[in-house]
Amino acid sequence: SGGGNDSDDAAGQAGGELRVYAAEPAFLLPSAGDDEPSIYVIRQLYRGLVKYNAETGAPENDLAESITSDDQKTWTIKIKSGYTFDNGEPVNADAFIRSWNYAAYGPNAQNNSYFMKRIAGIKDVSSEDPDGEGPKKAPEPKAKELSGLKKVDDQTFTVELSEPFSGFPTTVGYSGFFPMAQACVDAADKCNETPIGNGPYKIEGSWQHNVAINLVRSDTWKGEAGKPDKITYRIFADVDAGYAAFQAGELDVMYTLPPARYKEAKATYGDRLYEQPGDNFTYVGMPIYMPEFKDKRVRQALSLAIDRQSIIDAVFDGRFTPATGYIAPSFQGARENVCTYCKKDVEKAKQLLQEAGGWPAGKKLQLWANAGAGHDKWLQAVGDQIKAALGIDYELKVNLQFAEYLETADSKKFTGPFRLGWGPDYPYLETYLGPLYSTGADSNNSTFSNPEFDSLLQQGGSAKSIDEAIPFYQKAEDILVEELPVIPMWWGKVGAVYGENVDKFVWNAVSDADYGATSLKQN
Amino acid sequence: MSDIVLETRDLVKHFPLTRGVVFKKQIGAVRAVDGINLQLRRGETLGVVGESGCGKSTLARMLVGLETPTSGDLFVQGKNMSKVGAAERRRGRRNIQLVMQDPYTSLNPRMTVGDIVGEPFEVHPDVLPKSKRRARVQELLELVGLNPDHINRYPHQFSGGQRQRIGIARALALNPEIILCDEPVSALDVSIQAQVINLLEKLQNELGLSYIFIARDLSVVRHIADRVAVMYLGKVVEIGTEDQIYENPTHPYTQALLSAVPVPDPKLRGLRDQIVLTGDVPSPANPPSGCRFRTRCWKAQDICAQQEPALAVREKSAHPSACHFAEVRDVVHAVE
Amino acid sequence: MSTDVNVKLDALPGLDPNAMPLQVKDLHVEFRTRNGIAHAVNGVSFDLRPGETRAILGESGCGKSVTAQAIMGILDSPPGFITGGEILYRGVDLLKLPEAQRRKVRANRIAMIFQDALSALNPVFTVGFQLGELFRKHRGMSRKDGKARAVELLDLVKIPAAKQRVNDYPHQFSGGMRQRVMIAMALALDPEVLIADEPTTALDVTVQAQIMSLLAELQRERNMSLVLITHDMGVVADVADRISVMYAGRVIEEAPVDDIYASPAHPYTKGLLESIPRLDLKGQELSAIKGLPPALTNIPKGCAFNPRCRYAQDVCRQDPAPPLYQVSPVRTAACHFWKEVKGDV
Amino acid sequence: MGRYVIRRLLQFIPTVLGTMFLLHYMTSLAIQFSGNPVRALFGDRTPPPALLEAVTERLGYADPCLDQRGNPCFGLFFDRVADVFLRFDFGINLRQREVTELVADAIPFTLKLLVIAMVFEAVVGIAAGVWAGLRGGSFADNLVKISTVFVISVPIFVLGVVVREFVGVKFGNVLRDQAWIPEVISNGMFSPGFKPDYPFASLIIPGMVLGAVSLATTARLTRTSIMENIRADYVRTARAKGLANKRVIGVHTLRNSLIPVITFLGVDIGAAMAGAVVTETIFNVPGIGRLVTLSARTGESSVVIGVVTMLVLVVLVANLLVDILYAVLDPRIRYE
Amino acid sequence: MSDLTSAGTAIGGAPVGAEGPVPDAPATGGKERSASLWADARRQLVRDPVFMLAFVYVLVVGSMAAFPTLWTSQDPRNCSTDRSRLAPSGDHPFGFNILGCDYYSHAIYGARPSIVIAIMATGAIVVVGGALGLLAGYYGGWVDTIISRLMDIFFSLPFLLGAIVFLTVIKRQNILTIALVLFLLSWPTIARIIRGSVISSKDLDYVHAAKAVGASNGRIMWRHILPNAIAPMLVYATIVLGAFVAAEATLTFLGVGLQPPEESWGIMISDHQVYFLEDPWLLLFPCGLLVGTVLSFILMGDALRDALDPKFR
Ligand SMILES: Nc1ncnc2c1ncn2[C@@H]1O[C@H](COP(=O)(O)OP(=O)(O)OP(=O)(O)O)[C@@H](O)[C@H]1O
Ligand SMILES: Nc1ncnc2c1ncn2[C@@H]1O[C@H](COP(=O)(O)OP(=O)(O)OP(=O)(O)O)[C@@H](O)[C@H]1O
Ligand SMILES: [Mg+2]
Ligand SMILES: [Mg+2]
Repeated sequence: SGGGNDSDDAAGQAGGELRVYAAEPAFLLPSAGDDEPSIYVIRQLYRGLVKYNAETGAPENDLAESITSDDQKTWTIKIKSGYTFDNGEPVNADAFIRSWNYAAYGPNAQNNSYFMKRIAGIKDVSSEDPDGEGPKKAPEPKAKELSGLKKVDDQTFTVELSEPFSGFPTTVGYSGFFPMAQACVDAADKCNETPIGNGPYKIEGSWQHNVAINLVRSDTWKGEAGKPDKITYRIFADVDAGYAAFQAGELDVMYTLPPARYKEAKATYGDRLYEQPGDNFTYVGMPIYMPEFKDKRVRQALSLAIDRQSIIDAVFDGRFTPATGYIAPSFQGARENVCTYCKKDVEKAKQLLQEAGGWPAGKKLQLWANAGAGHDKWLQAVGDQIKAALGIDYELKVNLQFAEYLETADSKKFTGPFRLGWGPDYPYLETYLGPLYSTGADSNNSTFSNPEFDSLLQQGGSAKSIDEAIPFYQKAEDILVEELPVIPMWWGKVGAVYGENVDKFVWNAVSDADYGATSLKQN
Repeated sequence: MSDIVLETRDLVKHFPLTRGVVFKKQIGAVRAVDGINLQLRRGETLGVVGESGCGKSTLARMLVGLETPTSGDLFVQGKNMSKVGAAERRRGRRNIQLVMQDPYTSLNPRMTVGDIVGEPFEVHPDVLPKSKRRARVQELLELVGLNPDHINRYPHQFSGGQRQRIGIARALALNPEIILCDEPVSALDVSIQAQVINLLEKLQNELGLSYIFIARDLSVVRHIADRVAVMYLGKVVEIGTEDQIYENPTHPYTQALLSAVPVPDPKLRGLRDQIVLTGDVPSPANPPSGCRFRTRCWKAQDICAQQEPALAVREKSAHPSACHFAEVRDVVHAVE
Repeated sequence: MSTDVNVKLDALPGLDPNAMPLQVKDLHVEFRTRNGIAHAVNGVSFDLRPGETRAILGESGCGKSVTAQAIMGILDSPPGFITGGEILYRGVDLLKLPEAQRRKVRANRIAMIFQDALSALNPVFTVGFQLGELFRKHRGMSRKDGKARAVELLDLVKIPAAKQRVNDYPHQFSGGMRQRVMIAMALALDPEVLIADEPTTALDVTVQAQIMSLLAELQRERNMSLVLITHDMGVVADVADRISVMYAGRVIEEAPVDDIYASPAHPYTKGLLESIPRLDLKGQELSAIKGLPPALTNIPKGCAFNPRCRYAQDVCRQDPAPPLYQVSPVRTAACHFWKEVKGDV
Repeated sequence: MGRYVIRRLLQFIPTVLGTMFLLHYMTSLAIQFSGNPVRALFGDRTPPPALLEAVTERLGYADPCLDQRGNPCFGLFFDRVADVFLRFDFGINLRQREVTELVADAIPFTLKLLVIAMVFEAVVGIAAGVWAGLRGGSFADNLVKISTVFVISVPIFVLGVVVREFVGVKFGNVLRDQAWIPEVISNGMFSPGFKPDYPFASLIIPGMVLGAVSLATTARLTRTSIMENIRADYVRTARAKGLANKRVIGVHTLRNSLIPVITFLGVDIGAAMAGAVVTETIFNVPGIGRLVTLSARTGESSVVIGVVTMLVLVVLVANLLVDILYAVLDPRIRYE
Repeated sequence: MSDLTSAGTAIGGAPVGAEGPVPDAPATGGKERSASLWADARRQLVRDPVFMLAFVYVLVVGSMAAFPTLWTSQDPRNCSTDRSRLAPSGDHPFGFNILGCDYYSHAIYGARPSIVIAIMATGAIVVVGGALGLLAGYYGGWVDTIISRLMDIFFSLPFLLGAIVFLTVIKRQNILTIALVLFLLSWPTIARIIRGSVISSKDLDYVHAAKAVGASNGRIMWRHILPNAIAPMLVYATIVLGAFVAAEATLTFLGVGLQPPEESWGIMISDHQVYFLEDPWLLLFPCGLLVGTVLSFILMGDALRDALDPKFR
C-alpha cells in the first residue's frame, strides 16, 4: 500500500501548506505522548533510530547506522553522525540514553515508561508503594538510570534487555524511543508546549491548545526533506465537526471519518477516499474466570453466533474488516481465515452450546462496554444476534466511564463478555499476543493461561531473526483460534479523505499518517 | 368599669429602620403609632379619623393582634392582653374582629363564600361542632343580607358591596363584642356605601356590638360614630363626642380637616371658611419636635416646638384636645 | 406663557374662533372584549363654554374616563372603538382630523389630568424631563430652555424648591405633589380646555382642598374651560357650573349646579344625593339605592336604571330608552317621570 | 448603592464556597466510588502500578480520604480553597497543564461566542418582540409567537447540526464558489465551525445558534412587556401630551418594557454559558463549555471544580451587574 | 376599578338586588354554573383551539408512554442488523433503525422514559421547590437567608454544565438519576417564583384577615397563600415539563443521558442525527414527536397563563 494517487512522480512535489485534521494531542513530548494525535505530530517533529517502510512496514534505519545483537538480549546501536536538535544540540548516544532514562524514571510519570519495560534495570528506576493505595508514599526509586543502557562512544551505545527479544529493532521505531535534547529534558513542561525536535519539521510558535499546531520545515534536518513547507494541524474535538470543515474545503487531509459518513464520503470523494486495512483490533473478551465461560465450546458457540460483516455494515457503514484471526492482516506473519469460529454458523453454534451443556436457564448474558464511546450500539447488535441464534437473552452493562471500566478490567470483575480494543505497540506480530494472552500479562483481562502458548512466545522471542520467530507466533495464534480467550470482532480500516489539491497522499503501513511525505499540487 | 370593653394605654408601635451590611443596626424608627389612649364602651361606636399614613391602620392591626405593640397595654374587657396566657389571649382576640378596607383584596379569591365565612370556626374548632357550621354560616349570610344559597359561590361573583357584607359576616362568625372597621366603605361607590353603613348600624342595634370605625370620610364618621378621635402622625390630637368634634373642634388640625371637607351644597360655595393647609404631613420617621402639627399650623408659637401638648381638657375646650391653644372656632356652620 | 401661540393650529380646517371650545355630540364608544361588546359610552353629549366648569358625575365604571379618553383621542384601540358621534373643538370635528393634526390639538388646546398621578407619570424619567419634553417637542425648545420652563411650571403649581426637585423622579414626590406635577404638565402649553379625571379621588381631604383651590386659581387666571370628572358630590357642589350625570354610559341628567342639588329630576341623581350621610338625618337609616349598576356588556332594556328605580313602570322597561326631556330651558333629564321625581322632595 | 453592592459581594462568599464544596464532594465521591481517573489515561494497556502511582501522586489524587467511600474529604477541600483563594492555584489537569492556563486559553472563545449570542439575542429578540407587541393579536404577533415557541422546542443540538451542515457546509460551499464574495464572508462567516484564521467571523453563526433559544424567550418577554406597558397610564399620558407615536413607543414605553428583558438577559448569561457546551461541540469552538464537558468525562476534578467555580463567579457578577443596571434603568429601585 | 365587569358578568349580567337575599341568577340551563377561577379558566381553555390541540397531542403521547401496547404490537427489541435503516413501509411506518429494530415501536416505547423523566423532575421541583420557596417567602429572616443561598448555589450552576458534571459523577445514568439531576438544577427557579409570589401575597388583605381570625401559619400557607401562588407555578411547570423532554435529548446527545438498550427519543435523535443527510426520516420521526410534545406543553402553559390571568379576562 502507500500512495493513493496515480501520480508517477514518486518524489512528489515540494512546497505549500498542508492542512490536516487532528485531535488534541495529549503531549508533544516523545516520552509522554502515546496516543494517535500526539504521535502524528511528534513523528514530524522528531525522528528515531528506525522508520518504517511506507509500503511494507519493514523497519529501516533512520538515525541508526546499525542495530545488532548476537543473543537478542544485548543490542549495540550505532548512530549516524551530523544530526542535531533544532537548538543545535547533537543527536548522539547521550541523547538517546538521556531520553530513555527520562521516560523510564518512575517519578517523571511519563506514559511511555511502559515501553521501556524490556530494558534491564527498569524495576530499579520505579518504585512500588509499600501499602498499595494506603497512606504511605512510595519511596524514591533505587536508581535514577536504567542499568541496561551503556554508552560506548559518542555515536554508540548498548542496550541490555531483561529477556531476549528478537523484535527489539522494530520496537525502537516507536515514537516513545525518540531522542530528546538536554534542554528539553531540563524543562519538560516548556518543551511540551514548544518542542525542540530533531525531525524534518519544527514548530512555529507554540502549541495552540485545542486550536492548531503549526509546523514549518526545519533547517537543521539533514535527512530526506518533508514535502510541504508547512503542516497545519487543525484540532477538532468532534469528528463530525472536522468532517464538516473538510467538506467546506478547510482541510486537505482527514485521516478518519465519522462512522456514519463513510458511504457518503465514498460516493462523493471516490478515489480520494483512501482505504487500507488497519491494525486496531476490537474484540469481545471472555471472562474465563466465570464458570459459564470455562468451556471453550461456549466461547466458540458465542463467536459462531455473530455475523460480523452485518454489524459492520449496519453500524459502521462497512468501515471495518471482520477479524478472522488474532494478528492484524497488514502485519508480517498474518494469515487469512485462521479462525474457523469467526464466521456466523448458527447450526454449529447451537450444537456446540448443547454439547457444552447449554446456557444456564434464565440467566442473562451481561455484555459490557464503557460509556459514551458508542460501543453500546454494536454490542447491542451482538446481543441481538446471540439472542436470535442461541436464545440467550442479554443485558447491556454500558454505563461505566472509561476509567472505572478499565479498573473493572484490571481487577477482573466483568460478569460477562466485555468489549475492549488493542492497538499495536510496535509493528511486530508479538504485540498482539504476549501482552494480551500470556499468563499473567498486564492486559490479559480474560485470565487466559496456557503453558504451551507461553512457551511458544518464549521461543519466538529468542529466535535469531524475525523470520525465524514468526512460525512460533503463528503456532501460538493457532492455540488462540481454538481456545478463543477473546472473540475477535474486527480490524479497523483506514478511511482517510484528502482534497483535490493533494498531489500524493502517503499512508504509512505502520505509523499511519505521514504528512511530511504527503505532497501538494504545485502550479 | 365593666362598661369599657376595650382600652389602650400608651399603645406604641415603632417600625425599626435598619441599616448595615452584615449586622443590622437600628438607625431610627417609623413612629406609626406613638402612645395612644382610647376607651371603647359597650354598644358604642368610636370613630377614628385622620389623614393617610397617620397610623390608623397600624392601630387597628395592633388591636386585632396582627401587630405586636412596641410598648403599652391593651385591655380587652379589663384583661391585659400582654399579661395573660396564650389561651386566654386567644379567647380575648375572638372578641375583636376586623372588617377590612378593600373588599376586593380582603377575600381569598380561591375560597368559596362558605369557606371564607366558616374559616373562624375551623380555626377555633371549639366554638361550634362541625355539623352545625354550615347552617351557622348560612345564618350569618342571611344576617348580612346575602342569599344563603350562595354559600358555594366565589367572591368575584359578588359586587363590592356584597363582598363587604361577606367580610362583615366573617367578622361576626365568632360572636365578637367589638368590631373594628378599617375604612370599610372607602372603596365603595356612594350608592353602595349607604347600603353597607345601614347594615352596620342595623347589626349594632340587633347584636349590641361596639365599633371602632376608622375612616377618612368625615361625613360618614359623623353619621355613624358616637365619639370621634382625630389622629395626626401617630397621636390622637383631639377626642370627644361627635357633636363636640364636629360642632366645636378645638384643635387647629381638626378645624382644618373639617373645613376641607366639601359640602354637597352649592349654596354654601364661597361662604365656607376654608382653611387650606400648606405642605405635606411630615414623615413619621422624623416627626417634628413638640407639637407634631406645628409645621402646618397657623397658630404655632415657640412653645409648640419645645413642649408637646398633652391630650387634655383645657380652658377653652370642653373635651380633650392636644393643643396649647385649643379653642373653638366656627367653621362650616358660621353662615347657616 | 400665554404669549406662546401655536400658529400652525390656526390652520385647522373650519376652525371657528367663536365656536365653543368643546362640544361633544352623541358620542358612542364600545369595547370589543372576549366577553362581548361593552357599550361604555352610549350617546354622550355636552358642551363647554369658555371659562366654564362642567362636572361629569357618575359612579365607578359608568364611562366617565372613557369619554375623556375619547375626547383626547387616547383610547386603547383595540379594544376600544368610537362608533359614532362628533367631538368638536371650536367647530372642528377632531374625529375627522388626520392623526398628525390631532396630535397638535392635544396638550396645546385640550389637556388632561389623570386620576392616579403615580401611575400616570413615567416612573423612569425625571419630572423635569417629562415636563421639558412638552416644550422640546411642541415648541422646539432646547433641552436647557425646556428644563427652565419646567422649573417655572413647578413654581407655578407651588412645589417648593422647584429648582432641585425638577431632577427628582415621580416616586420621590408625595401624592399631592405628584398631582400638582400632573397639573403643571397639563397647563404647560396653555390649553383652552382642561379635562381633569378625578384629580383628587386618591388624595386626603386636606390635600384635595389644596389641589382644588390651585386648580380654581389657575382656571380663573387663564379663563380656561374645565371638564371635571368625579363622583364626589361635595367637590362638584364647590366648583362646577354645570353638571352632567352619567349612568351606564349615558348622560341621564344635565343641569346647572344649583338646580340639580335643589331638585334632581332623575331618580338616580336623587338617589345619589340622598345616600350621602347628612347631618340632619343623623341616627336615621341612610336612603340607599338598591341593587347594582348594570354590566356594560348587558345593559337592561329601556331605561338602564329601571331595575333599581322606585319610579319604574312598564314603559321604563321597554326600548327605546327615555329621551332627554327638557325639564327647564337650561336643563334636561332622561326620565319619563321627571316631573314626579322633581316634585317629590 | 455601594452598600448594596458590598452586601451582594459578601453574599457571593457562601454561594461560591457552597458551589465549590458541592462540586468537590461530587468529584470526590466519583473517585471514591468509581476509581482513579488516572487509570483511563493508559487505555487498553494496563500501566505498571508504579507509573500509575507516580501520576496519581503528581495530580493530587493520592489523598487517602479518596479511598473512603462517602468521606467528604474536608481536609482536601480546605487545601483546595486555600490554593484557589490564597495562591490563585486551581491545580492541574490530567495532562499536567495548569487549570488557570486552560481557562485562559478557552475563555476568550467562549466570551466572544457569548457576546455574539447576547447581542444577537438582544437586538433581534427585542426588535421582534416590539414588533409583535405593538400589533398584539395580529398576524405579525402570531408569527413571532409561533416561530419563537417553535425555536424553543427544537433541541439546540439538532438546530446546531442542521445549521452546520446546511448553512456552514452546503450554503457556504455555494458562496465559496463565487469569487466576488469577500473571503471573510464565504470562508469566515459561513464556515462550518470555528476557524483560527477568522477568529471572530467564524463565531458569528455559532453565536447566533446559541442565541437562538433565548432569542425566542427574549422576544416573547419583550412582547408581553410591551403589551402590558402600552396600556399603562403613563403611556396614555405621553399620548395626551401630543407626542408622536414613535416617541411614545421608543421613549416612554420601551425603556420600561426593557427592564424585565434586561433582567432576563442577565440571568441568561448563565444559561448561554451552559448552551455553549452544545454549540462549542458542534462548531468546534475550543471554549469553556467543551473544556468542562471533556474534563467531567475524564474525571478531572480539579478542572471541573476550578472552571465551574470561575463560571459561577462570572454568573454571579453578571447578575449583580444586571441588578445595578436595573437600578439605573428604574429609579424606583433604591437600594440601601 | 372595573368592578362592573367582574361583578356583573359572573351572574349572567343581571343586576343583583342588594336588599335582602339576591334572587338566583337566571342561569343558562337552570342550574347555576360553577364559576371558580379554575372553572372559568377551564371553560376558556376548552374553547381555545390551540390549547385543545396541544392537549390532545399530550394525551396521545401520554398514552404512548403509559400503554405502549395500545399503539403497537411490535417488539422494539426484536432487531436484526439485516434490516438496518430500511425505509418506512406499510408494515413499518417509520422503517428500521441502524440496528434493524422497528422504528415505529421504538418511537412508541421511547415516549415513556422521556415523559417519565420530565414528569418526575417536574413533580419534584413543584413539590420541593414549591415547599422551599413557600417557607423562604413566608418566614423570611434566617430561613429565607439559608434557602436563598442554597438556591443561589444551584441557580448559579449553568444548567447543562451542571447536569454534565453531576451525571458524569453519578455515573449511573438512568431515568431516576437524570430526573434527579434535572430536579436539582431547576428547583431554584420555581422556588424563586413561589417565594416571590408568597412575599407579594403574604401581605395581602385576605391573609391578614385570616390572621386576625387567629389562623395558624400552617393554615395560612396552605389555604391562603399556596392556592394563589399555584397559578404561576403551574404555568411554569407546564413549560418546564416541555423543556425537560428536550433536555433529556440534549443530555443524551452530550453522552450523559440515558444509555441503550433503554429506548428514548433522545437516544433515537442523537443516535441518528448523523444520518440526517442520508436517511432524514431517522431523525425526523423522533424529532417530530419530541418537538410536538415540547411545543404542546409550551402552548398549554401559554394558554394556561392567559386563562389564569385575570388581566386577560
Ligand atoms: N410594616 C411596616 N413597616 C414600616 N413602616 C410601616 C409599616 N406599616 C406601616 N408603616 C408606616 O406607618 C405609618 C402609618 O401607617 P398606617 O397604615 O397605619 O396609616 P393609615 O393611617 O392607615 O393610612 P391610610 O389612610 O393610608 O390607610 C405610615 O407612615 C407607614 O408608612
Ligand atoms: N381598555 C379597556 N378594555 C375593556 N374595557 C374597558 C377598557 N377601558 C374601560 N373599559 C370599560 O369601560 C367601562 C367604563 O369605564 P370608565 O373607565 O370610563 O369608568 P369610569 O366612569 O371612569 O369609572 P371610575 O370612576 O372607576 O374611574 C367600564 O365598564 C370598563 O370596564
Ligand atoms: Mg389604612
Ligand atoms: Mg375613571
